[in-house]
Amino acid sequence: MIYRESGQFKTSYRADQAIFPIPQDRYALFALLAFAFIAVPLGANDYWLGSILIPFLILSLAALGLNILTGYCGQLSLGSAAFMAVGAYAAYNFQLRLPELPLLLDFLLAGLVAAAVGIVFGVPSLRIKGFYLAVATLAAQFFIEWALTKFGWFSNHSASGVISPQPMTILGYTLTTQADKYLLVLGIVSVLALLAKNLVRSATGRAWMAVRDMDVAAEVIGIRILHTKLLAFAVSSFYCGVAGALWAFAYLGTVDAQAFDLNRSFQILFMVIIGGVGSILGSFLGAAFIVLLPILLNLLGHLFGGAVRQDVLSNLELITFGALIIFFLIVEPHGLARLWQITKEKLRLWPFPH
Amino acid sequence: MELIFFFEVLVGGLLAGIMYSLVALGFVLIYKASGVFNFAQGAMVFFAALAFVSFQSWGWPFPLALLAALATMIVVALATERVVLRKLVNQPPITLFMATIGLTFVLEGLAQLIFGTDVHRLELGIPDDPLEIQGMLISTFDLIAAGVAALLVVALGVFFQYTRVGRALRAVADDHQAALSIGIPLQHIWAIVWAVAGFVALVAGLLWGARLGVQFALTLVALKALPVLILGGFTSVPGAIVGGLIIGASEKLAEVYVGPFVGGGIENWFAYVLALGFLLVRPEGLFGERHIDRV
Amino acid sequence: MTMRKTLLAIGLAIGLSPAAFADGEQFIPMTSYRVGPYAAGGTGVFGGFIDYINLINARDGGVGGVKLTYSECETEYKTDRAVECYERLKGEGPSGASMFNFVATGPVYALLERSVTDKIPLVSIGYGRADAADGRVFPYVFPLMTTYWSQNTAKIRFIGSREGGMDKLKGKKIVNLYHDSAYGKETLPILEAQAKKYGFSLVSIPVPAPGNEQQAQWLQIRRERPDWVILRGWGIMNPTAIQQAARVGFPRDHMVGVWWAGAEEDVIPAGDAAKGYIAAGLNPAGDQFPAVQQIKELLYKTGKGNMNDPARVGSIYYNRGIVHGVLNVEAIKVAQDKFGHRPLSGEEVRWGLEHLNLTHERLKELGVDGLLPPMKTSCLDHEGQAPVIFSQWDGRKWNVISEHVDTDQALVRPLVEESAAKYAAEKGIKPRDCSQEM
Amino acid sequence: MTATSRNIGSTLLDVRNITLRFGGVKALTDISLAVREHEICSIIGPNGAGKSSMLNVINGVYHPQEGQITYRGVPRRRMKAHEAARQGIARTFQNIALFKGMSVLDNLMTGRNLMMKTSFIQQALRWGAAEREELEHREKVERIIDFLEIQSVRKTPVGRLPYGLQKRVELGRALAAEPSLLLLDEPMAGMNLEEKEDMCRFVLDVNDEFGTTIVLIEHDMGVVMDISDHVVVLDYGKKIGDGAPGEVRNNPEVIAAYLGTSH
Repeated sequence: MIYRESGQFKTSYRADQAIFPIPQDRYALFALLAFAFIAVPLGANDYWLGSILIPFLILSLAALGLNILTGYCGQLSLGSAAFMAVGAYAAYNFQLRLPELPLLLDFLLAGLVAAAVGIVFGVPSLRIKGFYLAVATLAAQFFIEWALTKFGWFSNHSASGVISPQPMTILGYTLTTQADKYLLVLGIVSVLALLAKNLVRSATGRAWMAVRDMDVAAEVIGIRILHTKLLAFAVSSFYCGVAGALWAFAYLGTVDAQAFDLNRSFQILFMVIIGGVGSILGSFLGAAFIVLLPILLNLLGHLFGGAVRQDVLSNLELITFGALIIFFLIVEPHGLARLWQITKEKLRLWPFPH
Repeated sequence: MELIFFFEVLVGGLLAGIMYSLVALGFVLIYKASGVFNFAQGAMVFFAALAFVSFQSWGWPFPLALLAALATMIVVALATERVVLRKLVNQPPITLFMATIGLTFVLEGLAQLIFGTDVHRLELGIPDDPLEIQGMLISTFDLIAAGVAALLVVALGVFFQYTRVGRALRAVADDHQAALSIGIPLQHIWAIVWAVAGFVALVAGLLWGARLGVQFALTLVALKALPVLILGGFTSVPGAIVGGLIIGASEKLAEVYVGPFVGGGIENWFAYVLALGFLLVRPEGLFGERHIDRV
Repeated sequence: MTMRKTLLAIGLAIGLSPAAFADGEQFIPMTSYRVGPYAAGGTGVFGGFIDYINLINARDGGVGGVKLTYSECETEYKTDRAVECYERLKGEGPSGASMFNFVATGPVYALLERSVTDKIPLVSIGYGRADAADGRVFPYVFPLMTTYWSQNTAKIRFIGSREGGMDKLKGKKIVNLYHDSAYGKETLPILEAQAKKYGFSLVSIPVPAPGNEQQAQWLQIRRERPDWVILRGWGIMNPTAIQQAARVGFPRDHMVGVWWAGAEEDVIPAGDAAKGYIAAGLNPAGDQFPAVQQIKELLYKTGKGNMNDPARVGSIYYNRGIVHGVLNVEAIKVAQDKFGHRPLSGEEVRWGLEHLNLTHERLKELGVDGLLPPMKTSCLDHEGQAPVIFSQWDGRKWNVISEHVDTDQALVRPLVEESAAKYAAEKGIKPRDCSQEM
Repeated sequence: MTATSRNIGSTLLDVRNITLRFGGVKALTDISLAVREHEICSIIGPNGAGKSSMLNVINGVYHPQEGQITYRGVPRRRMKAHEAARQGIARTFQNIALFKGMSVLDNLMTGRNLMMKTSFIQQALRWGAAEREELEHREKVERIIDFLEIQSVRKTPVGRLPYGLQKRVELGRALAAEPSLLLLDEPMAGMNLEEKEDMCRFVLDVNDEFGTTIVLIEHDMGVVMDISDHVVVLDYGKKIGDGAPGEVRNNPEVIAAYLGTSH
């Protein structure tokens, strides 16, 4: 089918405001969802599900969270991993101390706890901007990491500081296989992505972008800056918190505070920048890029196995990873999502570009 | 006795703070001239120190190794300007920031690829015997390091104040447009300032390397410099120094006097929280200029 | 199922398919880390490990006629990368992965449950979960030789012997300077129990990660005037601690480090300040052991050695790699004796790990007597109760300064069992009955 | 055109003895002025006279050290800009302050944000009320789009529009808020004659059709004299003239101020 919107006229604002106004996009999304929900769990092996797709989806969710804060609301943060940690430990403690709560409610509450912590660390954003704010969010990163390690209560006094949640049970059904866990993660991520998409194209999202683009003008047309920024911190931290809970429950099964260190925060920020600042799709593209690239490089490296020393290979992988990031920033500073958009625009005109 | 202990901690903290300032200086230089928050500064410190000790381990005499390390850092600076920065002119600051994180990976990988993963001892010939003054133990090494840092600041001051290039740099820092209009090629300026930052990284690398040994963890000293930066302001050389002193002294005092009540190990985040609290009162930092939104 | 084919095709396209292994080979995955902050340790341990595997192939033609193969996967010391490597490598080789050696604690925790499902043992020599020594609850985890808990008791015994007897510890003061992380805090309960038992006073002082600033901590130590300092350090924290000790004039020969603080890499950066510093270890340094000599002869002379820097052969980390090699290979051999000389599954190798019996005679045969101490594992005990040795740095090399010091299992074992039982209860695991096992 | 056709009412905004300082610099000194409902009031004066500062004081961006502002008969103390917006004061800026990353439509929709009542949770779910509200406001915004004749660029990111159109969109954003007092900071600056005529027409239509009170800053004397009911002249932060266009034109102090500058 040719990707074309000519001949499609929208007769109502409702149709024009639909989430994907172009039918082809809609069909493509349905097809993708059908593929992801039905074909993948049937066809993919544990390796793909358990060590590629699940972490990819969870990190997409975290990137989505950071994208709300940084991409839509313009507040640079280097503390996303800390909010993931809050979510992971909160979910663990809800499950441990209130076992009667259903699992999904644990996740929801974990997200809310992360959101509350996010609001606290978001307060300085009213006065502090740009890189000053970015460095200030490191306070959250280091403080939360410290507190979770320091106070044994958070990890139920485990000697090693590692928390390991109970198996996940939903309505009496225990999720054991990788496919089960994948479906849970995919379900949660799909719903939250849809909500995020709705949010950013509503009044809330417009307020965030207004604050990002020109905060003085935003205030002059009646937007309360602090309220708007704090809401962005809260929603962003909620997403990161749920992602952290999934990381502990659905991906690794155990986790300690060091799993959410500064490097994780940087990793998530990379996803946002490489994927596309201010783009829901970009969060997923960026996560795919950052999760898959090192593995791909490692596999490519194996083609040279034997010919080149392993430590040389490992270092070359790291260098290539860094160089590719720079390369993409130079080629398309607006990220993979913009590349995708440009491709689509070209496709619309194809095969008659003029 | 208690008072002496207090002063011991205080002086130790001040001297440690100077070491933070040394790393912060590299950030300030680059930020001032090009508006880039160069996260790769830590990797540059590591790279410079590793290059130096590796040259030494190849049997090169001290001055030659030093010059070669400096030359290496200048090559790194020029290559960065040519391959990365020039291609990213006029991009938003966050893009440049991310590019410098990419650069961090490249530098870390290159360093271990070229010079290997071994850890090294770096001997500068500075004595490390404790000095006892009025019952206080003070590290000779830290005193000398502080002296070197002071010299470096003076040298940079002279460079900025009295050389043609230095004046050009200051012009760029004040106003890119204006600097361009009086005919200073921005690319040269960037290359020079990155080279100067490379030099500062080398000095920091040597002193920190002598303190900790030359190993990968040297890249982490950058994290100690960040709270100094927000406290002192990203664009102020004196801010970096005074910020370093304040952060160094207060984090050590906090660790000793507040730490025991909350289980200790608070140094890391305390510096950030302190800087954050300070910013809430004075968002432009210690020496930054107050910014008035014009609409 | 076309889907499966598609994925397989994608897998093939990016080189994911299992490499072609001839039948009759035993596959050992190498989840190494050769970049980043821990690269110095990673290159050493995995270098020694791989050299030993290659030695077995070159000298003996493999184990029982079965050639050993391996494949490396870079983990960067990150848990998620390690999990990916695990999933990628677990099915390789004609009989799957024999066992995993991550040389990192995070992956051991993360893969506890998967390894049971997949029936692949996790070997953690000197790191990982201490309570996994209870093989009834953790059938697939092997914290061989000494766990952190066991090693810590040997440290106190060593200090006691230096003081002239355990009764002399009464009234002494010991500072535990620890890395402020889960790893660092792990031995606190054990130390407190011993402080009570022997009557010494214990002051625990945390160092925030990464540990490159310790002025405040050492000024506190100077004020405390302890008799001994235990350094539970990690990475850059170790040389920094040793140098700071020198600055405040604390005698280095009264500092005892954990084995993560007892390699050349931990003392060289500190220079002369490290002279006299003592560290616990699983193995001594040195290349005088016959197996290491053979590696030099058979591998390095022909350019097949794995170490980039041959001078590091015989270093602490390198020899730890040999220890990994010896225990892995020996487990395969023991299992072959039971199941036959063919490539074995992880489940079969697990039996071998549970029936290790390394006596002095056996170690001599292997050419590694003295490189690792005698030890014996069982269904109940997955640790093997190896004693600990203590080495002192003389400014150029590590010298062994103690006999083998036994660990205090009377103290540790009940704690292990208590913790394991708690885990079993949490996870609903029914512990095996070891009397039913053979 | 004269003001007689319109129904000029009582005082809407009363500014009394305002003084504004930045550090030691006085931007405004003891200024008083009154704006009546439905009128078009122009503030003129040389560069740096304090005109923009005056607007910033009126809508709460700057807080004067002295003086009193009464709006709709209610005296106000220190007020935030978003509170001013809530009371029906909207404005445009001298240097266009549009949200550059957003489309024209979204910019205008943002102008209506403060009238949107659904919570962010409803918006995330986009159920019932939230969607209805979005559609209602969309219709209102479309009317403004029609009014300003910018239908063709509806979905274009504003950053890509030419200058003149951007000014128009900014007016649209202010109108979207359905203000009772509209502050325009040099709406015609930098425009060619044709664009100026269009903009004049829009300003007069707004005043006429919606009855919006307008305070504007403008340099073009022709335009000012043509459309204003009332002109205030500032110089060096002081008021030097106030009255109907004809009076002001003949005020000797005003003439001196204007001749004394390079204008």
